[in-house]
Amino acid sequence: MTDQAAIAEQFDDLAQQREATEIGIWAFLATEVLFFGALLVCYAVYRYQYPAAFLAAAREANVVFGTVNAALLLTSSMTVALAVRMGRAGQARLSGHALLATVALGLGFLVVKAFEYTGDIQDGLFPGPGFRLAPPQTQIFWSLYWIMTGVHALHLIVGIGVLLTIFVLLRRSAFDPRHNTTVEVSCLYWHFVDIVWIFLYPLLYLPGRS
Amino acid sequence: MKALFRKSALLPEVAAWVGLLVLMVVSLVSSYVPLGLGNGIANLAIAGVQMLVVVFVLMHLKEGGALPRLAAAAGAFWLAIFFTLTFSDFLTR
Amino acid sequence: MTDIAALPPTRAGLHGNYLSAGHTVASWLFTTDHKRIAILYIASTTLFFFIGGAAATLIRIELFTPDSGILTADGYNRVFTLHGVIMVFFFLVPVVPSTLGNFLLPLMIGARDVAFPKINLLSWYLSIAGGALALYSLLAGGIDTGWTFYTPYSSIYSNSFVTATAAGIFVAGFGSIATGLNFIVTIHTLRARGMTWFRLPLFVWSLYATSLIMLLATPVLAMTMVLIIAERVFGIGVFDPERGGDPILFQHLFWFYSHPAVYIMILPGMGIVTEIITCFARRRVFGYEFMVYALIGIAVIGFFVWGHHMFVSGQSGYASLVFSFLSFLVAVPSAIKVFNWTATLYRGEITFPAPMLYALGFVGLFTLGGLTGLFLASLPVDIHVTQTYFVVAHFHYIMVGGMVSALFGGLHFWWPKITGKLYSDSFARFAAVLMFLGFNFTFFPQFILGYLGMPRRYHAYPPEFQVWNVLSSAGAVILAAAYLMPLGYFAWSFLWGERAGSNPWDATGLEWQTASPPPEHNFEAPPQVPEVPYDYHPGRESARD
Amino acid sequence: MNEFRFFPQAASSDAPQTDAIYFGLVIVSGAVVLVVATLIVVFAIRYRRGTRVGRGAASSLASREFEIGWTLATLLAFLGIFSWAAAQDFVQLRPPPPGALAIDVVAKQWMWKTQHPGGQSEINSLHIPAHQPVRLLMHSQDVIHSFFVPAFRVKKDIVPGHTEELWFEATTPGTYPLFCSEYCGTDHARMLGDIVVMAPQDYGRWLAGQPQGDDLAKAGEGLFRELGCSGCHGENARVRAPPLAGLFGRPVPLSDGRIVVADEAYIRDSILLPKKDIVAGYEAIMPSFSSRLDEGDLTKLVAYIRSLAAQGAGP
Repeated sequence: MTDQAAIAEQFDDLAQQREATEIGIWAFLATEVLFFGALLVCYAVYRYQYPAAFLAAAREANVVFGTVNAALLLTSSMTVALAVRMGRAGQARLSGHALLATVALGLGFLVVKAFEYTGDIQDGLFPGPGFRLAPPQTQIFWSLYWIMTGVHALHLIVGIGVLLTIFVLLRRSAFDPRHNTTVEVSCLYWHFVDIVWIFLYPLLYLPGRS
Repeated sequence: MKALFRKSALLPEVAAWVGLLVLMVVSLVSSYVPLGLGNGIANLAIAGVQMLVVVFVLMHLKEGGALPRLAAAAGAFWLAIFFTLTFSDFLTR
Repeated sequence: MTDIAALPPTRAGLHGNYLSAGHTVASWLFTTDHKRIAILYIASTTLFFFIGGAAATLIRIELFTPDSGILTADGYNRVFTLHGVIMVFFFLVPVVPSTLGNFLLPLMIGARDVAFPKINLLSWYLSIAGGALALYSLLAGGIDTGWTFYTPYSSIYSNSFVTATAAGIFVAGFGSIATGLNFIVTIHTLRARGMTWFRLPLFVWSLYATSLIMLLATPVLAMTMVLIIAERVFGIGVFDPERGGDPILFQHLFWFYSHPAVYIMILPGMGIVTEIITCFARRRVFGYEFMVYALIGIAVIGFFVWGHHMFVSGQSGYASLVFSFLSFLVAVPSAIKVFNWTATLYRGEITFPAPMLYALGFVGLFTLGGLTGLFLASLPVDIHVTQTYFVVAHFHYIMVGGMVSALFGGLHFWWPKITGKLYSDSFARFAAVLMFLGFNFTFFPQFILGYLGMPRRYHAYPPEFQVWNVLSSAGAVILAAAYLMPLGYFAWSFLWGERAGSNPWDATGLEWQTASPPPEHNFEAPPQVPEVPYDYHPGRESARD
Repeated sequence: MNEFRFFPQAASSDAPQTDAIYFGLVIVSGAVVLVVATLIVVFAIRYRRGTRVGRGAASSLASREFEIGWTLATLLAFLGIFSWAAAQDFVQLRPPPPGALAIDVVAKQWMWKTQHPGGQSEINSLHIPAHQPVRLLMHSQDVIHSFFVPAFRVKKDIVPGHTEELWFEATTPGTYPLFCSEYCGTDHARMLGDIVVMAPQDYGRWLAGQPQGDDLAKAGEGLFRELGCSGCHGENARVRAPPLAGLFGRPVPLSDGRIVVADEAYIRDSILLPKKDIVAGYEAIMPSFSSRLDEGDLTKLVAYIRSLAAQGAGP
């Protein structure tokens, strides 16, 4: 059996190993929910306390960049899901291409983000002495903006690294995508990063537009 | 190879993608319509639907076993505790 | 001493055990064997325990006199912060899951290893890296915020090394998350054939409950540390009152982790004690299922009560009422456990070697610690005693009287399994009794000090508090001596001790079915899972003698 | 040896109730500890190895009934204690009695400043009359401090950015220590004060003997003009801003639909963070004064606006 090599010694069979990895990643995602949850609680409390300041502050966020990025990430979620489906169907090459497309979309997101950050800083939207907006509570919004998008971007960078590694391994045929839960697990992580943005987008870019 | 490109095989992912983008546009457009508090509620409701689409269609949670669902539910439940009890303070000050 | 059977070692015990599997440094530092990782953790947590203990010694010496003594005000603030940070984040939280848990969990469920051995090693490195950062900040000049890091003091006003320490806690937190993740997956997927959920030893259940908290609470602490670092390094503060930030929100985030963290610290201790009491009472645990529900109940309800740390903080009075109510609820499962341990003794066939003494000491001290928790849960009393020595005494009764007693009990109970050697039971029993006495001597006076109104974190205090402080410091001397003793007889045992058989206590867990020390892959033959957990039969054994 | 105590002095109306609950808990806990310890000791002796006692299966004892029994008993006992303790807290949730003596407290690293309604101020001490409710309005200039008087069994954190209230009624004349009980930095342990409780007539005499500081409200009125507040809030102002006469203590409708009561905290917030609560029907044009005022000035301004409560009619 060629599968034998893919089974770590603590597991009896492939099914057990697969089950363990799946539970593992979902448990990890539950952890991540609480990790971002702390920021969401901060956001919710302050938005409840300072509704006007939050609307005024969010109006200054760059909605064009934010929307483009949302579209990029939503698309990448599709490509990464396709990578999983093709992998399961035994299409290693196609699966690899889908992964590459995902990585490209992720990099696109980061490029847009870099432009956006530069603009924000030039615009005086970094909290501190040179901050442009008037009521002090707008700084709270912008503090949360930088931390939330920053932590999200770090997650995305990790995701890009993971997918690239998997792509390289696939190219070397180090493993058969049909049996490799690593691909699926990494893709679940990518989806999670996308879900975070699904919530950051309406919280950071859309308030105060009407 | 051919089977892979049959419409039915790719449909769920592509359909989910189209749906997600449409929802995003709806959310964006709705935020320019003055609805007062309704804006935030609409935006978040749409985000919630988008999340469910990603979780159940793209992440294949509906095909997974009971444990992944339990883990996802645990994350949601504990986040709910966090919100509820924190707001039990801020809402009653 | 008849019960420590000095059986001749089997050949499997002599050859190819996990200790002899390699003698190079690399064979330790790059091991993925859960048993060796447990040994690495024992080394690192012991180091942290004695660093934290040294700080505690300085604190108690300083408090002999009402005036400033050997330490300056700033020096004292740094020392108690160091004590708290090291003991909570680098000793109490990781210690039992990562040492005894790591060693025993796979053995107890009949597995070859944990589910993700590499991640297991990674979590040790994370905890070491975090500890190194914390120790760096200590050497560089210390940190003076208290282990609670309350803003805006920690985020704006403190001139000490807050950032490095917070980063250390952040990193170590991920070590903790990795351990919890590993345990949950291992318990779900790697149980031996026949090891059903309701045949699991309660120590395994307690690790499961603990892991649940580690997974769901630690990330919030990690993010809270990120927020402090962001405020100090980049000035993007969300807790800055000048910008409308609310320091009370910080407390919500902090205690959302730190209250459940108390249960991370005590639940595994409860598990250990159950193993020990059943073994030496030779009885099945009373109410096994209720013990399981109580563990899970504590883990879940433990998340609902954090606001009782904030009754005087400016939190809404209505929220305080809710949190007070929930805090009384969480005491119910704890009480159930105490009653069950007591009932397990009934009609037993009890012997009293060192582990049993530690376990019984645990029950007593935990009961006292838990009951004083009721004082803190009831609003009017809490308003008076919070932030005083009453709180200090209460949590030391749980953390030190409870958890550390359980840890020592567990170390003594499984020492023959871990090392394959026996230790001197008389020395060990002496240390156990000394620890119990020294502990009460040290911390009971602090309850009285607290109700008298002595605030915590005072290096100098009004003279009317001196009598009780002197008593407490004197007790600490005894306690310190008792903590140092095991170092001596454990070292002696490891080097020259008599060989232990595979099952010196005649206990029922699967870990006793393999050699001592266990072979690299844990079991030579598949372990036999008994029909019921704790299949002891009092009376039958003595008939056999 | 120094003064030796088991138990703190009790000098406020809260103290007896707190002590009663405390003793109740001591008795309950003591009883539980006694029962558990006795059982453990008795079992340990009776069932030690080698004794000739019955060790048959205890399952005949119906362990399930036992478990449910003591679970319910504990639950009921705890709920009983909760209700008893919480009943007192409901009293504390009630607003202070209307006649309470309002005293301003400013905490900062590492001292206490207190100010009486007549403007007399003290440092690290506070004189109050016995048998009269005293209401403290507390602010912090830097970090969190906590106002703790063991003899009164009261404690309250003072969070920067918040107005914290605490009220109590002292009963026994004497001098009692005041501690800062929330860790606040280097000299936390030296942030002490004396609470001097005096018979009412002594307090009156003491107050009269103090150097008559500028009356708080009067000083506030001066500031009000100096800072240009009257330019907008004054009667003949060109700019349209909410009138302040008769404002204090009344409900104010806000632009986002909420209604708040104009108390000290609201007025402070309106001066420091004017964009936070916009009064319905007005433009958000007021600048923040947070950088131009210290705690002392704020206290004066608030006192002035409080003094306007009696003036003006209208809702």
